[in-house]
Amino acid sequence: MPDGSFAHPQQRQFNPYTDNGGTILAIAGADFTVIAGDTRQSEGYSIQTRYAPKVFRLTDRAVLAVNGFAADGNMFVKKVKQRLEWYRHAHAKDMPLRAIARLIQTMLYAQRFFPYYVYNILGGIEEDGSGAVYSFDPVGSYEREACRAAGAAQSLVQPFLDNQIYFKNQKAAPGTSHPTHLPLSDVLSIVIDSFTSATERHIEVGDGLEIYVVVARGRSPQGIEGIRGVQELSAQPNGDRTFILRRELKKD
Amino acid sequence: MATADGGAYSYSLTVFSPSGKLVQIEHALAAVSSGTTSLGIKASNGIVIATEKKTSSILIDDTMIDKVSVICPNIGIVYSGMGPDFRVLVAKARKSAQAYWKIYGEYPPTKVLVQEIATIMQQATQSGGVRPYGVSLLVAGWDITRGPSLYQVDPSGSFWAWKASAIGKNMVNAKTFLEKRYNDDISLEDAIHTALLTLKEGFEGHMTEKTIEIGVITVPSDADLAAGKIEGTGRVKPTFRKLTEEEVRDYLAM
Amino acid sequence: MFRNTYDSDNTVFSPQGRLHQVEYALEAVKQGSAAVGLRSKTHAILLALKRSFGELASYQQKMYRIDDHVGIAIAGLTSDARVLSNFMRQQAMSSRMLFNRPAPVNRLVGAIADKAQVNTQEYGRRPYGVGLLVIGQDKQGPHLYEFSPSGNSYEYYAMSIGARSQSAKTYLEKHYESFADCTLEELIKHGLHALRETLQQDKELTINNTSLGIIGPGGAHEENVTAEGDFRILEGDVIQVYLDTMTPKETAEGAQAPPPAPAGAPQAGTGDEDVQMAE
Amino acid sequence: MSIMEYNGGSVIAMVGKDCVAIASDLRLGNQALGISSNFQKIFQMTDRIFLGLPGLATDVTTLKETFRYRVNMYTIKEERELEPETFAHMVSSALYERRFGPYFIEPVMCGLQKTHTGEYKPFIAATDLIGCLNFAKDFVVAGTASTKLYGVAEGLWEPDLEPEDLFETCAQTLLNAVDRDAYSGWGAEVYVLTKDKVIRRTLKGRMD
Amino acid sequence: MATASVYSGPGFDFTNEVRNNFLTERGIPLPKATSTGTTIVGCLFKDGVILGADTRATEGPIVADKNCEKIHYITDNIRCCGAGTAADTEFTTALISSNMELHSLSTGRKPRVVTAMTMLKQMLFRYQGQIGAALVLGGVDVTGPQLFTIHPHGSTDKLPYVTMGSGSLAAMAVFEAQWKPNMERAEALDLVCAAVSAGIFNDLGSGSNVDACVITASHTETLRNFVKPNERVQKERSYTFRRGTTEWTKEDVRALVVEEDITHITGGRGAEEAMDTS
Amino acid sequence: MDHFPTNWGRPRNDAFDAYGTYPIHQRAPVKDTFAEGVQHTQQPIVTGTSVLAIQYKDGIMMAADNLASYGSLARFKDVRRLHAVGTSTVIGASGDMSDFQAIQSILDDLVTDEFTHGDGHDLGPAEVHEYLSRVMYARRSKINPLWNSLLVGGFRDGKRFLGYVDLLGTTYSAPSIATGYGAYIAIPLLRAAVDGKQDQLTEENAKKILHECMRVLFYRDARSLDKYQIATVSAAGVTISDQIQIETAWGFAEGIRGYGAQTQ
Repeated sequence: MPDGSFAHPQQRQFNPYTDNGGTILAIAGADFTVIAGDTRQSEGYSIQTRYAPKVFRLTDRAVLAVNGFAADGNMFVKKVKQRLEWYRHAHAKDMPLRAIARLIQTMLYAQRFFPYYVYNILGGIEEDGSGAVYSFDPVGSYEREACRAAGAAQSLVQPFLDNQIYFKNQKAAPGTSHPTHLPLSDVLSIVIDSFTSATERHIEVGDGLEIYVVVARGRSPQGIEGIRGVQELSAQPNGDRTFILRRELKKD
Repeated sequence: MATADGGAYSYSLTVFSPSGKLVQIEHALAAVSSGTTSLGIKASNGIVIATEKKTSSILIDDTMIDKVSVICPNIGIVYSGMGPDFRVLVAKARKSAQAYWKIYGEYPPTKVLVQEIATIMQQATQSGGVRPYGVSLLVAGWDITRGPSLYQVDPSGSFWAWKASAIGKNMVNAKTFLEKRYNDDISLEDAIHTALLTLKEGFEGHMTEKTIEIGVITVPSDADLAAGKIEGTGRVKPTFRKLTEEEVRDYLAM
Repeated sequence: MFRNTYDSDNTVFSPQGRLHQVEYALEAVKQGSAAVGLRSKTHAILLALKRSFGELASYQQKMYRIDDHVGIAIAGLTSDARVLSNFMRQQAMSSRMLFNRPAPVNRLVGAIADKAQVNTQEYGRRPYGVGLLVIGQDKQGPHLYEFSPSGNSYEYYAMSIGARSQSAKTYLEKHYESFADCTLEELIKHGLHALRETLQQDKELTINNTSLGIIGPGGAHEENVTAEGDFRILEGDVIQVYLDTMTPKETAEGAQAPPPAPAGAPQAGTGDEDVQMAE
Repeated sequence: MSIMEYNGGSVIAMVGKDCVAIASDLRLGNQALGISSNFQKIFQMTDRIFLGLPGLATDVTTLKETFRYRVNMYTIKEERELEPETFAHMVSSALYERRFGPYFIEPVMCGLQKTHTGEYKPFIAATDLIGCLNFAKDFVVAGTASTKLYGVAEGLWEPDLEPEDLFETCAQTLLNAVDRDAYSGWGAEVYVLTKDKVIRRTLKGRMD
Repeated sequence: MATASVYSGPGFDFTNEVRNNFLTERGIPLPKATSTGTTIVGCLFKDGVILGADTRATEGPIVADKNCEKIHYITDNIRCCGAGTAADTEFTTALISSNMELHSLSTGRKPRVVTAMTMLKQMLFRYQGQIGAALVLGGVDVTGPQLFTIHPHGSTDKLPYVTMGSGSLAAMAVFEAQWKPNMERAEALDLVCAAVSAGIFNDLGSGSNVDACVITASHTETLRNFVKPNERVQKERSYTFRRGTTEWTKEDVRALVVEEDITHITGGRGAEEAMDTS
Repeated sequence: MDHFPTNWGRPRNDAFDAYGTYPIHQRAPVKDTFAEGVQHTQQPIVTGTSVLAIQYKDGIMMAADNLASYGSLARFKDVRRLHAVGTSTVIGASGDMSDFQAIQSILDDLVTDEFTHGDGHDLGPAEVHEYLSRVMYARRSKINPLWNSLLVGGFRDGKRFLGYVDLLGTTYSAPSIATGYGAYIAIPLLRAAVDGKQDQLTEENAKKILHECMRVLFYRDARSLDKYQIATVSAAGVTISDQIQIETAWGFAEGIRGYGAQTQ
């Protein structure tokens, strides 16, 4: 190698990774998707900052949550955004959600032997107007799901979601059946309670909560505008609408 | 403390006499009987144990002498007989109480502690190379299961629960006196007075706060019980305490 | 076509001190349909005339988005334009990647101008056959630049390139002093008037042959414009409202005869006619 | 691999209104391989004390026997019923005695504690494998699914649940937690202890 | 041993050592015990000493106990805060508390802080740091207020303000910035709270509430959950299930002995006692 | 707790021997496939300790002491760890000082380049921070890190900026940031004094807060010095102060005898 990188084997003990804690989750509704993450960034036992967003808006109908090693996460989001920009240059439209999902897989797997130490959850609205969640492992394996938690408190939150979103282990009342999709207000309650619960029991979760809600074009935002602290991000009220809802979490 | 291992020079001092008696134990009881009188009375709301504290010389600093001893916050003990043997037993009893506390997070009930002491005393009647303890004990304690209870433990290792009992030199008279005076509804205050009166019978010399020791068990009130452990200590309020010299003096004056 | 000894390679000056290859490249620009750019204190706009090669063909693309804050209109070889616009996009994204800042517009133009200059000097290359009008905004406000294959780039209050651009330029030169304080709508109206100058006598501006590129805050007829006033291209129905504001041709300045070649400019090309191979 | 994952298993105990519940899965595994779907981890120590022993199966058996013996000895010697809190201390000190060679068990206890007025007060406790007691007011968990149990229980538990409601909450917490744990599952059982009865139910859950 | 049937011998039992060492050699690490990341502090003031602690116990990154007690009772006039392996702090302080009680019963004197300190350091030194207890020991005795830290290896420190645990640096910063000699009680208590709070909010290993304990020559005041800055907010909704949600296959109901039977046993107790004593 | 730059970037020692079954010297060394063949570890040589920075009403303020240590040796006592980049940005570095000098040189070149454009576009603090993040992340991705934790602060166009970047490329922003030991010792004080009040804090207050923290750090950080500098960036530009001397008091130690039972 001309740069001599093999000539000077070096710094084997340098670990290029760290874990910055935090937790993310996403839940798909019939015509909306909720993507949320806490805002604490920590290393070891220290809180680096109480506000470092982990959830990013990619397009009008796609939101990406990243969790794990923050530097990789930020870099990854930046690169995804640039790939989406090129797509926009080439096609004069935003990349559809399932294409973004495949793009993310490709980008992650490209780094198979020096992976981005990042757990991704992509949420948004599909071309058919349905809510969708895609979850990824650090090297790109992915699947579409109705809900997913990832990050430090994944093991705390995921079984709770199984129970409350998928109605796992619950027998429906006689003569009824469980709904396949929950209304937005229920989903938001479950998301908030998931995070307050995770904050109680996981030391790396806390400080703040950012919840993105993407509502499909032409569908009712189900009263989310009325919720305290909601802010609309979308510029086009007649297109897909994105809202952000912020909440405080415990800071200990 | 191991039993005889069959070695040629290892044998028990406490051996059966041809008539089936363990003479050493009887001798030990004799030693108790020559000791100063101690007594205990169980009242409706507590227990009193008391003893006379006699010194052989006025030159002795009597503040050093403790005949009524705290074993743990809910148990106190008094003896008649040999002081040094008592000290050894107190140390062992205290250790036993602490060992119990370390396992169960609470102090032993009176009966359990009495059993422990009795076991120790019994072992001295059956082990090689030791003599029996030359003391009888009156153990007063309170626990949630049985409430206040008063036990007597003898050198043989046998023990009984009493409503009132006396041991030591003046034991027979004192017991007779107590039998006359005792009734089931006696209050702790009355029991203390009765105890002092009993001791007065056959007391040699003057009864003062220097020559009397008194310990009392006070049955905790419902409020105390409801309060449970004292905040931050992990411990309940003590139920046994020794009366101070001032308190003894006040009782004597009454 | 006229040829001489000094025109086969751009590394050779002609005895008159001219680079014929470069001059030919400038001619290529003139074969493209016209594009007009104008700038006010708040906005920079581009207008371009789209050609169609027949009933069945679609209209060509005349404008490209480079970044949120930069857009271009082209005249000349579309393929060359694509190379340059991709290069500008790369530069713009590299600036965002490295500094998280929008690339300064002048530097983007400077970068392609430098690329173009290389092609006027090095052996084995040919100059780009396309001219660009670049609009953009940064913290200093809106900008309008012209890029030409010669490697020149200048900032303008208003400018036009492409076929018959001289007519538009004449219009612009006449009115440019008023542009600074124009509203977006007024600016567009001037732009449309200027662009109309480049049309052949029998043609009119329609929603099909006109492209409009805007940078700056949303105007009265616009919806869904970002707060930053990002670059957007308007085509089709949405520009009807602007076309409607135009003063009908008869009452306007009146069609001008093709103006004489301005001093210092390369010799006017031969082609009023569109040269199809160019696009 | 942690030795706790060798045989797998999880236990949770919850407080309700004048009642307590304790639940466990029924799996015995050899690492990823399931061996038995009827391996009890909850044992009744007295009428009003239940002990859950998630951890290494050999130690489950050993400790079950040890504590049965010690509870019996206590009852005989002290001639009184062992109270849950006292039992918790007994477990704690027994484990700490092996501080430098621990049993691989994280016990979970629940019971009804007799108050001085003769009423019964719900009691739960858990220790780590060297006997550090944790007296919680809401719920305690242990075993390979402990993090999952913490998460679900923290979400589902509410104060003052009636016995039947406590059964539902406790069962749901356990089932959903062990479904996300490779080393726990294969059936589950729940005990609900009230002042006059013990209800034991075997749950219908996933068997994979 | 007199108590062989119920008690076991004093000290630790190493009988599982061989088995566990075998497992360790096979690459199976020992599981983690509950530890207290912890912020514990102590400081002297005009009339005595104040100890403070947070109330979070952790198992790795999981909060095992949200409101545990880290200020341990040694004697009425001595308390000890513990950080490190939770079981070790719990049992070490209990052992020393027990020994202190024996000691004061046999000496008949009020216990001294240095006695507890010496017992603790000797014990920890004996175990060469393997008992993972980091302690802050404070109290008031005849020699006045005393404050020590004891490290897991048995070394001790004597300072007017001390901190221990993962939040010790955060807490110490507060002390270094604000402590001054001869503070009034209220001022000192505020400072201790601020120090512990610095740990609670800046160190992930510490959290929940502030416990404090004010010890003066005449009185010891325990201020359990003195400040509760981290109470959980109301949940967004209720999660009770419809009865019958969980499917089950088998049910056994065992009625417990009715009250009369229990009183029968207690009733019989007197008779038994009589038998014992007769 | 990683108080020492040497430990930065190494894994958090999660698998600590909870039971302390073995004394440290008997514990098995970490098994690393490459451990035998490659013994060379990059590590910082001459290091600087904490850098502190806070936002205040008119901009940002940053402080760092003047010490560069060689292991435990206080080697250089007049080293400047705050460096102005352009006219509206200042960076402060802890960690390896030679790496920091390399970074200074990179940034100075960058500023020169910007300046020579002469088009009125220059780099503000946010841009410098982003650029540094790219540099640091790129170097970590080559497993050849620049062994520093850097703070970037500045004031431009009416906006404050304060950011952090380290040898892993990890970045974040906050109203108060500290590197090294300061992250443990100074941050609790800074957060209490600054966070949420950054819009009210005057320059004088900000200076006082930093001074107090530098004193506490000098008390508690064994690799620190009682001489430091403060950089202030506001609308007025970048000012880096002269050396400031910290006054200390050790009077409390007078009454202490020994470390245990000693009384005399």
